[in-house]
Amino acid sequence: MTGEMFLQSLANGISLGSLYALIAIGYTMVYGILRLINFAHADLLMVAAYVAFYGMLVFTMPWWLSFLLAIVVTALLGVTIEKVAYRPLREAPRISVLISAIGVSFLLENLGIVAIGARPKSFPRPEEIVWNIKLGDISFLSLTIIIPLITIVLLVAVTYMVNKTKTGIAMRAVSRDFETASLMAVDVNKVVSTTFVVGSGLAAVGGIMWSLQYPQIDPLMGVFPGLKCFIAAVMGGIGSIPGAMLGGFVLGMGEVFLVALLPELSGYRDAFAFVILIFILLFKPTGILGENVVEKV
Amino acid sequence: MDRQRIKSLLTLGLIVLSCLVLYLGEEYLGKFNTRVLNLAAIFVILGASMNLVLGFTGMFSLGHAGFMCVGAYVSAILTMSPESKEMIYFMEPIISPLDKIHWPLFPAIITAGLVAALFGFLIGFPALRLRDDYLAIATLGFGEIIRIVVTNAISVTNGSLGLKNIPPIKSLWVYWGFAIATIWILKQLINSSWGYAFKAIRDNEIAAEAMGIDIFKHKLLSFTIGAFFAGLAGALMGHLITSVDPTMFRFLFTFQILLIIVLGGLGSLTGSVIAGVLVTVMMEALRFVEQPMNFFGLTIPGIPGMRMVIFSLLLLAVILFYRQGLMGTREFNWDWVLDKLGVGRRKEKGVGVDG
Amino acid sequence: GCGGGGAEKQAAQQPAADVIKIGVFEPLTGTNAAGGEMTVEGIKLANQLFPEVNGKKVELVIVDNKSEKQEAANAVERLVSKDKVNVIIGSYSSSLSMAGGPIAKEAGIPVIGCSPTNPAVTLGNDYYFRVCFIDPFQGTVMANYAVEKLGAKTAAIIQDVQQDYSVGLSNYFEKSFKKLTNNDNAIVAKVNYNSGDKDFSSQLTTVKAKNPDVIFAPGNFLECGILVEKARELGINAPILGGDTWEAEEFLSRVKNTKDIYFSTHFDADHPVTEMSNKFMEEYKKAYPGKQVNAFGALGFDTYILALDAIKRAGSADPKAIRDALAATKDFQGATGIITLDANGDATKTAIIKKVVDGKFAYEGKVDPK
Amino acid sequence: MADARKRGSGWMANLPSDSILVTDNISMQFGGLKAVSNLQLNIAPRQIVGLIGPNGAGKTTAFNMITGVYKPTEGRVIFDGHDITGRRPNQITELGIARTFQNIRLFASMTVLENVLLSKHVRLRASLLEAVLGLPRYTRERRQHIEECMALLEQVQLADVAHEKATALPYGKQRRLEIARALATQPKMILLDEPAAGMNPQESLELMEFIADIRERFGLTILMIEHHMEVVMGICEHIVVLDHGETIAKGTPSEIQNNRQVIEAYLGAVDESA
Amino acid sequence: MGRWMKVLKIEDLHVYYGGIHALKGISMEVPENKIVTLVGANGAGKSTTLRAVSGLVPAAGGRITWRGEEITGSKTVDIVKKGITLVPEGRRIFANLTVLENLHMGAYARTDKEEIKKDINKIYEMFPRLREREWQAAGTLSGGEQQMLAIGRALMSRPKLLMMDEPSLGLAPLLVKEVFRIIKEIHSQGMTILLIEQNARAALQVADYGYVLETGRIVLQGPGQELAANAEVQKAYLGRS
Ligand SMILES: Nc1ncnc2c1ncn2[C@@H]1O[C@H](COP(=O)(O)OP(=O)(O)OP(=O)(O)O)[C@@H](O)[C@H]1O
Ligand SMILES: Nc1ncnc2c1ncn2[C@@H]1O[C@H](COP(=O)(O)OP(=O)(O)OP(=O)(O)O)[C@@H](O)[C@H]1O
Ligand SMILES: [Mg+2]
Ligand SMILES: [Mg+2]
Repeated sequence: MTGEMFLQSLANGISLGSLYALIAIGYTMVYGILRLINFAHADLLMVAAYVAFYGMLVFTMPWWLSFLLAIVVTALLGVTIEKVAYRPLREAPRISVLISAIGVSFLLENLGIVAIGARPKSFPRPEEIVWNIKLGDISFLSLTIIIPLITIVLLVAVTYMVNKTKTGIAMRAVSRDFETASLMAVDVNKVVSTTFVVGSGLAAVGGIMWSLQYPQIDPLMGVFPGLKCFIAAVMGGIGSIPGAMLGGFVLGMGEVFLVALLPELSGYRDAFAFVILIFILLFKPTGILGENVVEKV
Repeated sequence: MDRQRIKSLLTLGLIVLSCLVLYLGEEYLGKFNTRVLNLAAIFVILGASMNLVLGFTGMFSLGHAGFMCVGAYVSAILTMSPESKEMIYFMEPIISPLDKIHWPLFPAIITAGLVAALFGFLIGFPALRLRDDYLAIATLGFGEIIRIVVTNAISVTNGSLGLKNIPPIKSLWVYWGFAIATIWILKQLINSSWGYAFKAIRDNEIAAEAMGIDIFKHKLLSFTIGAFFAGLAGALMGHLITSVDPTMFRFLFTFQILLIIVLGGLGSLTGSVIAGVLVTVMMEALRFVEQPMNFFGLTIPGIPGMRMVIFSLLLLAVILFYRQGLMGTREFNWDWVLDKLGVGRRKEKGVGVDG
Repeated sequence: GCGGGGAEKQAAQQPAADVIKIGVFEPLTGTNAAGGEMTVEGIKLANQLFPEVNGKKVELVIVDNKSEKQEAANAVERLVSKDKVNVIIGSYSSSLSMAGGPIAKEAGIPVIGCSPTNPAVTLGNDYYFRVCFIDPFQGTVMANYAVEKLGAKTAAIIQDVQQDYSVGLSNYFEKSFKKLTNNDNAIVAKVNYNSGDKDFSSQLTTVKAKNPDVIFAPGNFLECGILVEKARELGINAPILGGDTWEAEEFLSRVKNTKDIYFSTHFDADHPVTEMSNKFMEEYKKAYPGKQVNAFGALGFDTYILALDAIKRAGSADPKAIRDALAATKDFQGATGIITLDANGDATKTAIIKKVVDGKFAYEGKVDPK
Repeated sequence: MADARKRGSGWMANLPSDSILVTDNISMQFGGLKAVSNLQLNIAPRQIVGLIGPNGAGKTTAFNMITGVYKPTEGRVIFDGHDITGRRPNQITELGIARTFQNIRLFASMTVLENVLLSKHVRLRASLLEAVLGLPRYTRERRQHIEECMALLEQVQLADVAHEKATALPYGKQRRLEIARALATQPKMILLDEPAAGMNPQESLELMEFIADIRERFGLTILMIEHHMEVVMGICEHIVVLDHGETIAKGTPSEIQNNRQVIEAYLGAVDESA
Repeated sequence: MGRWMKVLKIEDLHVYYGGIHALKGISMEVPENKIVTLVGANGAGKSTTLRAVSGLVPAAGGRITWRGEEITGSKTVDIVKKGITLVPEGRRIFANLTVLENLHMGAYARTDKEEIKKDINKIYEMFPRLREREWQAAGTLSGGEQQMLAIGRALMSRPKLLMMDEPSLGLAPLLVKEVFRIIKEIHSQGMTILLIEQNARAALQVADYGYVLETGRIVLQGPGQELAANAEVQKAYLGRS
């Protein structure tokens, strides 16, 4: 591998990895609080992308305004989903909630197909934020720098919120025991809603960044990043926010370098994601930074 | 007449009745309905076997589609005629000795199950050390890995081109025969000492281990049996559709099975049977919403995708209002029927020894 | 049962003599929904233009196969045994077509495929026909073009391993290219991706390092649009070649500022192969304003008019007669070219090579079948 | 218990051989915390031994090391002549140590009888195939196990609720069921973790009688953790006191009650209610 | 008990768990600044009564009033904010939070940062073991340590009525005494306490008033000392015949 190819791959890896990380943080956050694999998270990416798309093209809003609108709409949708589909199932077995999440996911995807059609649309790239950067023989999009920056800023913000603020501590308390949390005068519904606002907002940012990076959007566009980022979140230890970040980078870098080093194996790229995941889990059964919750006997 | 006797007679009656229904179905149902029912039988097998792993043993495993994939390919490759293989593998010829093998259907289907079970065993070995969501994602991963390997191993599986001309099976007898046998075996298993061990592991792993149960061995057993029946169902699916390719066995397929067992009730075989049939039939029955409709001369054009929208809404409604699924953990049994009918009973609640 | 009895009776009661039913099974939901949607647009357009044959009304029965094989099989079974259609059209994705094929064959109902290019679809099934050319032909055409017109000595292949279409095309391209260049090492790189992938940077980085004269990247317009765009971003300037699936608005919007993009396709508006090409173009723009004409729509259109033509030629709505008429199709004037169906039921027709120029698809040349 | 007869060679030779359970200086380290250090227990067959100490002293941790839930970071556990250090809990159970849990762990979906019956699973000789096919050997064995378990439930006075859901029982009965379930594994020794927790004094008294009774009836060795002094002092023949993982005293109940260190760390000044 | 101001009043309270009729018409009163205890066998409905007051289980019938204001059907959060705090059965500490964070959760409704700090220090003085474990995840504490934390956490809300469900469960004798000492101490600082204890003898000793529950009904009530001397009570709950 030449040095130039290595650098190019590095740039590729950073841009993919930080995107994975960004979306994985949202997953992990909701999981951390509700112990719920929020399948609808993937579809929130799609909703955000479409809102931003229509904002820019149909309502000819400036890009930043439609991005903002997308984040708000997605956050509201996320809260609504929680209210309608997850809240009534708080006492139910976890798997029922999971099925409910899958149901919401199916619903959003198929509503998308019915309402806007399955044909993909081309997502506009505002020139102010997306341009090509060339450094010698290496070339990459400005997004390769912007996305990691956004990811890190959000990571720090979310980590601070969860660990240092009162709401954050309440979130973690609620994650284990709704009833006792309510005995501490915590309004559980409000805390859960806040979690979904933040988680869905993160999904929206992820969806927009994803659409800028891969500017083609369709109703099923969330499925693929949804799975990959979930893998990333698990790899890092689901529930752990720095873990999600780490998982995203490991996965993104890993995928890029696998193909770069062993092009014959490029067809196995998705399998590879699972192979490293399984490999990591065998040594750390709760992911790289996952808390090792041993049940005290 | 004592109750045991009545129950045996009723069971016998039910068997005769099912045979009669199958016979009549075969004669009068028509091809389309038969096909849907055959598909339902496959989903019943899938649901029941996944329920064993997930509902009864409490292992959150999502690798079912992968095991189906193994089963479907094994049975297809074993039963396709050598001429067909030569024709289908036009990019890279199939490797020897698979090119000459030409087995009859029945042993091939069983072998498919066994090979899938072997995969289950090999995958379970490392994976079952994990728990909950971690187990789920790892098994899902193994399932996907199987599928991706099948996609890339062109000289064995023909890759993404898939296989066709798989010998067809059309008869209700075969599919429902396998389904009924599966249910019977799983019911026997679940009511046996082993079944209780599975449930104990689900309820409280630490206590089960303290009662002398080898957790790992039992989990592996349950997982392997689940894989066996998934393989069987995969093989049957191949013979129903007569062509297979890797895209059939995406992980989304596993979610469809998951949906069936949760709808039916985790930990209820009866529930899996009911939901398996219901979901399959409903998917077809719901098609009318995509056809153009005529309301008093007002024609509403068919909206593609509407069926899935309604399906998702129904699914959500069931989960939100019947959170335990249709059956909860209850099972169909004659005692219940007899109680309803007011036939007197002695106090003889059966445990383990099946009545 | 599933309440089928009633519906079946209804179907039987209908005055079958007055209408001819054409069944359509296409993926309208699930992973292949986009392709199915475009195809159905073409079919519906043709039905609006030609609503009658032999003095009878033609009724379309469109069913969704959800991009799943078992659903596709159910869908075809439903069309033949419940809706009692006279002829079937479908389906996008060879895999789905193969799930339906045997059922139609057994019921004796002919099927015409729009875009399933896998040779196995029609192999051994004398009731399956198609209006598209098959992978071997297209792959060979593009290899010829690369060597003869572009003067390529080396090539790289980027294929979607999950797509039979992509794998098949690549395979035939590779064979022809090696033969034409007389060099067993002419393919300097062959890398894979999976349907749904959106990140191709690592594959392209690998290809770039090998510096091939051309890149052959058959696959869905969805992935390929991003792939081509990314390639140019990475500074890969070699010509990139693809197949007929590229003729889509979405693809064009991605690559419109790039040069040296070539692909084989079925027709071109400026060089109409047939009268029908023009008509299709005009009508399509009228019916679907704002949408760009695409190959799938055109192929869907052609399957319908070919079906009608066969019914006319057969002089009856009897499926067997239609099948025989289809098998005898010769020099049929479709929107996508002049179609002759060979012994396998596959179309032999002229391929057109197009190129992206100034943000538009432009005619580059044509290749006649040998 | 210091009577060390030579048996074989190596380190095991130095251990007292009339003990059924020996923990040879076991320690357990959790990160920076040494929860148990150098615990030496030598328990003679049919003895009732109490393990007491302040909360967090490491009692439950000691149980967990003996029953294989944790592997001691140092030391060995010898049971009935077998070195069981680091074996899986189920293997240890098969060798004859059964236990109950500080926080009750019943099988929630099962009835009382099924809970007990489960302990017989490992004793089953019939194969899985025989069970699925319902062949005679399996049904015979199974029937026999049911009879044994019913007899056991009879003895622990739970027969009348045999077909109730285990978790629907009142607390006291659930505790007794946990003991019955442990007994069904046919143990030589049983470890009870706070069996009287959550019982009122009257119920504790009944429990004491029950424990003394099962010792006689099944010839058991009993090691128990308990904070109710009336129970501990009432039935234990020997008591070991832990504090901060260290063994601070060993002896008979009266010795322990008067041990200054124990009073300071655990009992508090003379308690009129004890 | 007429001369005291009754802060908590329960009248004819009924509670169902699905089909199980757990409380069958309970009426009782808790006067200000007093310790009231509930005694009864396992499953009598003691915990259910406290849970109903906290709004964790809905009352199917009857009224609960707090300082003359009806709180039946109010949300738990609002009840807690009024100053009624429950130390739940089985400790229920937040296993994934540190000891310190658990204490902060107790003060969730409070905003007086300085006072909170002081209160935390007070708790640490009461239970020095907690200070040692300040940064440990609460889930790995021993049973007794968790109980201390649960009591400490409840005190952090500065409740007006503290309801404790078996606070001495699983504690070492020294700590049991300690708990009762603390109960007396916080009582002497003016807190009203409603206490459930299996250790009926100790409970009745500290209590001003007691109620005896049997299968969802109150069968006996009276001043603590009086009940402790009652022969029936002695036979059934105190282990003396
Ligand atoms: N898995 C673990 N990880 C970390 N620390 C642990 C773990 N298990 C126990 N500990 C610690 O070890 C010490 C001893 O705990 P243990 O449960 O053995 O106490 P105990 O003597 O049973 O107390 P109690 O009477 O309160 O039940 C405690 O300080 C506890 O916090
Ligand atoms: N969540 C529940 N679901 C069903 N029944 C319940 C539930 N909680 C309690 N019960 C039942 O309600 C009755 C009263 O229970 P409660 O917990 O109030 O008793 P208690 O007096 O606190 O007993 P203990 O001393 O065991 O704590 C019991 O019969 C119990 O089985
Ligand atoms: Mg303990
Ligand atoms: Mg209670």
